[in-house]
Amino acid sequence: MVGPIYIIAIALGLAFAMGLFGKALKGITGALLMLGLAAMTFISGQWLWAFLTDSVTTTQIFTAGFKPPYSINLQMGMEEAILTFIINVAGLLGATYMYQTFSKKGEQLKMIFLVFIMSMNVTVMTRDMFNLFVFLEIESIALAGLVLMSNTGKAFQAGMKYLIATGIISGLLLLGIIFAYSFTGTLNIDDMIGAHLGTIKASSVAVFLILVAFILELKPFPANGWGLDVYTAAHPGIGALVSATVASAGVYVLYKVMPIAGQEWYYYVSLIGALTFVGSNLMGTRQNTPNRLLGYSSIGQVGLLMIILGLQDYLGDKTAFIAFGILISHYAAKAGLFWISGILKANDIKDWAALRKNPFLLFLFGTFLFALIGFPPFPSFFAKWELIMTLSTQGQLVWIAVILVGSFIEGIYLFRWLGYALKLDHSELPSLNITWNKMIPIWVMGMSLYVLGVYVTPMVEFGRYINYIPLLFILVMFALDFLPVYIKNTLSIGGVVWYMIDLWPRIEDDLMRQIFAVIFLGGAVITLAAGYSKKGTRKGFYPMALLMFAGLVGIIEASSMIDFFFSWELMTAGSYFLIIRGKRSMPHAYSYILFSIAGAYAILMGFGLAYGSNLDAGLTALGNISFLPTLAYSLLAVGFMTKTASLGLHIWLPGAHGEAESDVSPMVSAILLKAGVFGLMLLFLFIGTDNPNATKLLYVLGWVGALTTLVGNMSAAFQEDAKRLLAYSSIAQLGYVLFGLAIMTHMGWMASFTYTINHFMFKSILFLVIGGIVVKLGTHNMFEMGGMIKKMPFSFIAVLISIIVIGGIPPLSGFAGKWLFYNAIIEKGWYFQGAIIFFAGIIAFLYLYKLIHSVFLGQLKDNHRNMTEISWWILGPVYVLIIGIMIFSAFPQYVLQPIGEMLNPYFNTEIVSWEGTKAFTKLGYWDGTTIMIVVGTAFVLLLGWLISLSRKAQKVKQFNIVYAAERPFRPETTHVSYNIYAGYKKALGFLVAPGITNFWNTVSDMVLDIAGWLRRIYSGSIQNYTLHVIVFIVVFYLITIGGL
Amino acid sequence: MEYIIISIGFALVLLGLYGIMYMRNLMRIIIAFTLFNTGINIVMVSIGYIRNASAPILDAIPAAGTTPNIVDPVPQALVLTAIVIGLGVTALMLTYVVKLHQDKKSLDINNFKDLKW
Amino acid sequence: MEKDFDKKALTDMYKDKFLAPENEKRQVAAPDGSIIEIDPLDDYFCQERPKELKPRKGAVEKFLNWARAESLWVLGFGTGCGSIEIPPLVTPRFDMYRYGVQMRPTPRQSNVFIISGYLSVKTLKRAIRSYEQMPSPKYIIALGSCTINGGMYWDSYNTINRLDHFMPVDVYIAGCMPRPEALLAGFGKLKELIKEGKGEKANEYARNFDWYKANQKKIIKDWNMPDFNW
Amino acid sequence: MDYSLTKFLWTLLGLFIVTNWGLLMSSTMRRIGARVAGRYGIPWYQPWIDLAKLYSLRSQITHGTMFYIGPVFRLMGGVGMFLFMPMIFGSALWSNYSFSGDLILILYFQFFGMLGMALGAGEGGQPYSAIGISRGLSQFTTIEVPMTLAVISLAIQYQTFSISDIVAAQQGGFMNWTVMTNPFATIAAMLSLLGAFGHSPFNLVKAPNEIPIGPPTEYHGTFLGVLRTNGAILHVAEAALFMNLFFGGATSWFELIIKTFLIYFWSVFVGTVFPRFRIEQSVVWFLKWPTILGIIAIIIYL
Amino acid sequence: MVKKFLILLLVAGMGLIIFDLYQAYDSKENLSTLGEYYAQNGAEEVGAANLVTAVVVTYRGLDTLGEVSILFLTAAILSFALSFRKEDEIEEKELRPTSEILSIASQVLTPIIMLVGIYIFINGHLTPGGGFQGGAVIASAILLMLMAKPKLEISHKIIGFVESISGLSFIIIGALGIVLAGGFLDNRIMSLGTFGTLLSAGAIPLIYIFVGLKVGAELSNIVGSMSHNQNEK
Repeated sequence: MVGPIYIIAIALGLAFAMGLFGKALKGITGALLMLGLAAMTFISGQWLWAFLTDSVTTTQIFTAGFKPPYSINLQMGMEEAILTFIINVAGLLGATYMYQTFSKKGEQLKMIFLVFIMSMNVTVMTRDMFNLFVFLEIESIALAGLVLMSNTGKAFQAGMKYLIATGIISGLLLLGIIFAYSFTGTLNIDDMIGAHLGTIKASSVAVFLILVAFILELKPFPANGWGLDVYTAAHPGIGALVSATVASAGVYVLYKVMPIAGQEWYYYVSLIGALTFVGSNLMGTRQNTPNRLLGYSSIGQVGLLMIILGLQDYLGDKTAFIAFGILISHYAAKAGLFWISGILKANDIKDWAALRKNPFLLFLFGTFLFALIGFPPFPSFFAKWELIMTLSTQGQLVWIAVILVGSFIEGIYLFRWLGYALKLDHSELPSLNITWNKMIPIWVMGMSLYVLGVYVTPMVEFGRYINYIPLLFILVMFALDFLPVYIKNTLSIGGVVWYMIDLWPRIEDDLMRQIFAVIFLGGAVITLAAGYSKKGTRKGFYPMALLMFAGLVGIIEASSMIDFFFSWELMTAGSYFLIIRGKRSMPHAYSYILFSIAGAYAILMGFGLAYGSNLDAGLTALGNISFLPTLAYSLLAVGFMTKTASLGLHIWLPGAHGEAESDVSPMVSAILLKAGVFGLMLLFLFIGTDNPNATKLLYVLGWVGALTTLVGNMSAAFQEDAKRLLAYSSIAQLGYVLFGLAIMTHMGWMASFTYTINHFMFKSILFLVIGGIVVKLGTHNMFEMGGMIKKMPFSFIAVLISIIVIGGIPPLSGFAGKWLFYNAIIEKGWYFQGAIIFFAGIIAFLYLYKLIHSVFLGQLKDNHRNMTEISWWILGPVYVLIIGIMIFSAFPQYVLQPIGEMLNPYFNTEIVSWEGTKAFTKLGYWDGTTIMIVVGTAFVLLLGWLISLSRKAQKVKQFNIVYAAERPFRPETTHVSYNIYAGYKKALGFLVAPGITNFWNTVSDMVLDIAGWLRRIYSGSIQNYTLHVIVFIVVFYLITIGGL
Repeated sequence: MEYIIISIGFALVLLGLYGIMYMRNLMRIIIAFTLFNTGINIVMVSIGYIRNASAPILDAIPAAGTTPNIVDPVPQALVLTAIVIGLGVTALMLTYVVKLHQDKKSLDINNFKDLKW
Repeated sequence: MEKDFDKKALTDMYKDKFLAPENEKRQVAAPDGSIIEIDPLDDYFCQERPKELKPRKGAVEKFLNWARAESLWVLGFGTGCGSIEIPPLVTPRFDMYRYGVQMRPTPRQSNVFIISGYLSVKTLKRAIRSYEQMPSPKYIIALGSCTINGGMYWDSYNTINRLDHFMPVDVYIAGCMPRPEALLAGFGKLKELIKEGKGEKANEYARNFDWYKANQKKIIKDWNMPDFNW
Repeated sequence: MDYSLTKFLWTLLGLFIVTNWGLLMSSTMRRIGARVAGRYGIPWYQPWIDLAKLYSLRSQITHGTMFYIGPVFRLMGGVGMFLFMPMIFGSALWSNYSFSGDLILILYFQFFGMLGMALGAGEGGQPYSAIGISRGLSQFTTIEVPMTLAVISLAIQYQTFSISDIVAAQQGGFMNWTVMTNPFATIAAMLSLLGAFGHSPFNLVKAPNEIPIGPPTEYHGTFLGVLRTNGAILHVAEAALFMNLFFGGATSWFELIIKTFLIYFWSVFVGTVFPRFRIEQSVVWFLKWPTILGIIAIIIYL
Repeated sequence: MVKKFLILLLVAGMGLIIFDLYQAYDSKENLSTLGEYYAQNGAEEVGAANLVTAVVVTYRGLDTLGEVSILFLTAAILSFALSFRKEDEIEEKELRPTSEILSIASQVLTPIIMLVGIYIFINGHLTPGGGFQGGAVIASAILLMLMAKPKLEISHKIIGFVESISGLSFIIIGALGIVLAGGFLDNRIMSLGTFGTLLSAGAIPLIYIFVGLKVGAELSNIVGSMSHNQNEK
């Protein structure tokens, strides 16, 4: 094997040689550079491969033929191999990316670049303190030179700040090193570690100086203005390297020297890391310059890594996996993002909308962002998972909270950015001119994220159970994205059906999972079938829809927490992309994803507590949480409730569902929300009926459910937007479900199941039909519709049946839910919640009537005179569902009886007994079939009677109405719809004052204000940045050694 | 003696830091920076100092087991490197100052606040 | 009853001039971009002519006529000064409910239309519309001398002189103004007529529809409604 | 489950009785109201005449299918309520089809008719109808609050939702009636009843001259006849429901007639005395005193 | 004012840290472990009389390579940074002619200074001094020339050539250490010779020659770039 020392020899030799070739052989230097970097990559890659195949062990490389500590030695171990490899790969790719720039600006740059990459290799490998210092200096001088590449005033300023700051830092480092030397008599890091400097009072200052210098090299908040400026002003190709490689090397160096200080100091490293992670991300929220934003994010990620390094005592042997998972995701994503930024040359993240002109770049951009946040299947996901799980086994809840809060704040700006890129107008932006050498590095980074993600999956406990087959199918769909809709639709439906057939035997014994499988996959088939009504290619829709469904199915299949969470995140990502497809969905998709992430983190923390209690990642661990069980259950419940959009966490839903595309709305409303329900059901089943830790939680959740229905329904009644009305209705319906589950009795659960099934069916129908109508009519506003019953009778019937179900009017199946609820609340004794629930149920009539009246009844508008029925591709699935409703209504026992039997083992409360078609409880009885027969017969008889009485009625037109002896002027002025419940609003409107929306708005404003206020410390002045560094040092000193 | 020297070194470090933080002219900041560096170098050298010992240049190979009475050569070697590094950094800073001056025709640091927040 | 001018020339003269703006044809754009031509009169209104509805035969019709007579629902529409005479009918002093006479707020549910006094041309249009919207069989009670010959407004520029040129009247109650007692007497007369099977003026209106319409259109210059208001 | 023809015929007979009693009751009430005003009022047989006239009108219009079916829904609501309610306690024949559902079914079956009316009136395209319906629905939401509380209180008290069982529990003297054993629930429910019957002060829904008669503005002839028929049935059925729940039910038709009359009279009595509420006032009113009483009715069982 | 106070406060804070350092400092009587090893075995192992040179070139040869790289980097950056600018900024500046004394003295002194520089780096393993010092002296000669003749254009070609060749040689000698001796930059690829003579200490004199040349060239390059840049103002 080629020794790592040749990395130095090759790099420096080539760099020196370049001057020799000089101008005579100008063309060759570019090739030399690439060759050299390739050789360096090869050397480190070779070592990495050897380590991965376990064919070598950690090797020491001695220089000058003497043993350390007398001479400098390098070390090549697994960790060094990985780091040098990624550094060199980044160097190679970066050089490829900047090939034109380099050849334009002369060979000096190439030399500098080679030395730059080499120096990082040495900082990683060296085991000598002073040598480390020297190569750090080389690194920072080379970097200062590379910053000059931009040749702008800003770059000069940034470089100057960087130089001064690093100058001070390295001066202090030097002081530290020399004093450490004076105490230990050695410069070798391993020997210094052995000397336990940190614990000795006298030498602790030296340790302090060394530590603080290496920490400062990582640009901790707030002493990092100089670093940010470099990110902002440097050429993006350089920015990529700074973020990807310098940070990686810096973190590793810190990792290397931390043992010198000893474990007493680790805590402070974590503290600074936390401050940096949260602070940097917080200020990123106010940032609009892409490179600077990336800078904030980079610093934040490094902060996270510092936390991890500081917590390595808790993390134990998992430290490496976690740190590398996060580091590599950060590395690939940041490099890719900076490179994309270089292609776009935009000064505002809003201009990143130009990415849509190149779908591949957009895809990669999304990949990088999701990798940064820690979505599956990227390595950062698994790393974060392990991090949280391990921390919770140690009871480090505060750290978990800090990490999750920081990650969430990072999501705030990353997703705002993604939203801009996906949705903002890009017609006026210049088109992209991309050369292959710029594209290849980005592709390599993007793809490596996926490959690494899959590669590390089995390293996590239970990770091997994660099912990648659906993801493969999605990848295929991505590849086939150019095909027309009908082919892709058929393929998708085929895929879903095939998976259903594949899945069924696995869940044969589990009715609950079967029900949800039918809802998720049956719903998928139905909503996808409606997609046949669309024309064109519908780029990007199918992979994302399938991603969501894959996530949903994954949730059902999951047997372990990681499997569950993996699928949960996939579903979130897929649904986010689906939601944001709507024309005006950007802000709503944004709030959706933020709530989802927050919820996911709550779930993660909950899982962490469960894992911590049992050291078992199986889902069954949820049943036995001994460590802070109430907190765990609350977190999990809140997490799931973000998906069910319960009161307080619901504000994302109306916009997200209301603005989504016509067939996406049912997917996200009728189907996606059930994921939350499924989660809650799982959770509550594990909690069990008599769990003393959850009594209060369940009680609160009951109230939340009840109030959710009330607020949801009342808000729906005051909506003018048809789809938002339905969205609020969803909130309310899910409130019923939550309430029923919180009751934790047999009957409450039966009711919840009934509601779940019903809501799936009728909300699919409503969103499909109303969505189709909205598209056809070209407006969301109900007051602009009207009279559609004559033009779309089949839609009308579908909606009519749906609203009868929602209203719970006998004989249709909605009544079953109401009846079960009455029984359940009397049995449970939650009378007032029950009263609110039923009050809300009656309010439902307000919006139901508003919906059906405003759209279908009333006055037909002029511009809708030529309307025809909505597409049969939509009505077909809708009528399938209507048949479903009818069957469920007429023969509820076939569905409810098995559910009851399934629930029996879980609850020892009063059950619903069946006698043929008749259901009995202790309190009452109900016979769906008989009611259906009686009502049907009576209805037919009465209708016959009326027809016999009035056969000759004259059909008249819309203005043939009595109008106080006048005639209507225009349909618009005659259609009563806008603010139809004005009186009601006057009386009870205060209940739906947008208090919760205002609350969240205030919260977000506050966060942004704090960020805006905080970031003023970065005043741009060189001296201020110096001050920050000194302040940081002094304060850190006062806290640690000064004992403040 | 060595205490005085190391104190001077430390004083220079502090003076340098003060200058870096206080001065508004870039050239002066660089001068302060060199002061800072020099101070550190002095400290480094004095760390290796041993009273009554000679320079680490030997006349003959010392006999096995005996230690010649010399000052510690390691800090001296290190300081050599440190000086060169300081030189490089200073040269680079000066280059930057040249570029900055070309850009804004000024050396006042308050004129270089284009990047902030 | 014939006025001394050429009625055709007059109607032609005003035909275009008084087509109300809202009745002009117009174009609107559908959501899909196509243009829709709107002809308000044809699109918004049913253009069917009224039909003559034959009564049933024999005892059934007799019973039904009795029922109709005993259940007279009056449209609450006061057209002239005589409308002040109607409210007293519901007071204890006159108490028309005793006779099965009730007030209804909407023409759809009314059978009896009391033209209570003079009809200005403007009100005539509304009266015609309301009358036509009432379900048949329906009856008109003309109250006061103005409805007979114009009364004190006989030479007014904008009141009509003879109501039965425009609407078929079942019962006239003369006087200026007749007292509520007279109105009650009028109801009594109407009941008699209905019971005798003579309350078929709605059919008469349908039969002579063209004649009535010609008369109405001659007077009403801004005719902005279909020929028959369903 | 008794689906026999006999049962069907008996039920039909019951329906006939109830209809006629409803008509008679309405004319009686109007006569009472007239007497309060110092008039004679309509003849007692006036409703029948009106119905005969309405069913025999010659011309008729329709605005569309839903306009046509709406009244059928409405009538179905009334008839259904009758069908699912045991009218006479202890009688298998007069218990109608109440074996297919309990109190909850009846409570929710009210909406069936309401929905039909709303839809039919909506298709008329008449703005007054829509306004009337919006008022009706608004008011109805809060009317149901004390009613729901009362029903819950009853369910706690009797531990059953079956109407027959509730009636059975009240047998043996008027001291066993709910009105004596659970007065708060009864009062709450009786206040809610005022709204359900839609007499003054809660009749803004049908404000005759502001929005000509509200929802049924466009209805006439046969349709109106159907609606009026339904009104008769519904009033009796609702009164019978209250009778069953709070006033010991009825063991004979006679008892039923007396009790339903008195219950209905209660609403007429209040209506004659009090002026009309605006809609936002009535909405709030139901959430005040009746609701508080309802809450008390539950609290005493906690 | 507040800022000034803050700065003083911070300097005081730093003073606290440094005071701590000062307190930790103790006058030494004995060599440190490392120093002791070098003092005892350095001469024998490396063969250099000047122990500092032994440490710099051999024991810590990698550092020296780094130093050379730093100078190399600095030179490259300077010539890179100072070479590009907008076209309109380039204008010849009228310079005052240098004084007679300076120009004549420089002609006399330059060769001598060069010679001294070469002496210093050739004898680096025996006497105080070495490659860096010698290189710096050589560069000072160039500086003197530049001061005497501001318009003087230094041939980048030659300097670059010298620089590259010496740098490459340094690397090659270092790499030879791996093949022929104990490791990278091992000086024992050549015989250690007689202690105290010019041709002793293995490859150290060779290395120092290259280092000296390289440093001289680099520093000259730096000085030249700066002067060139100044001329164009």
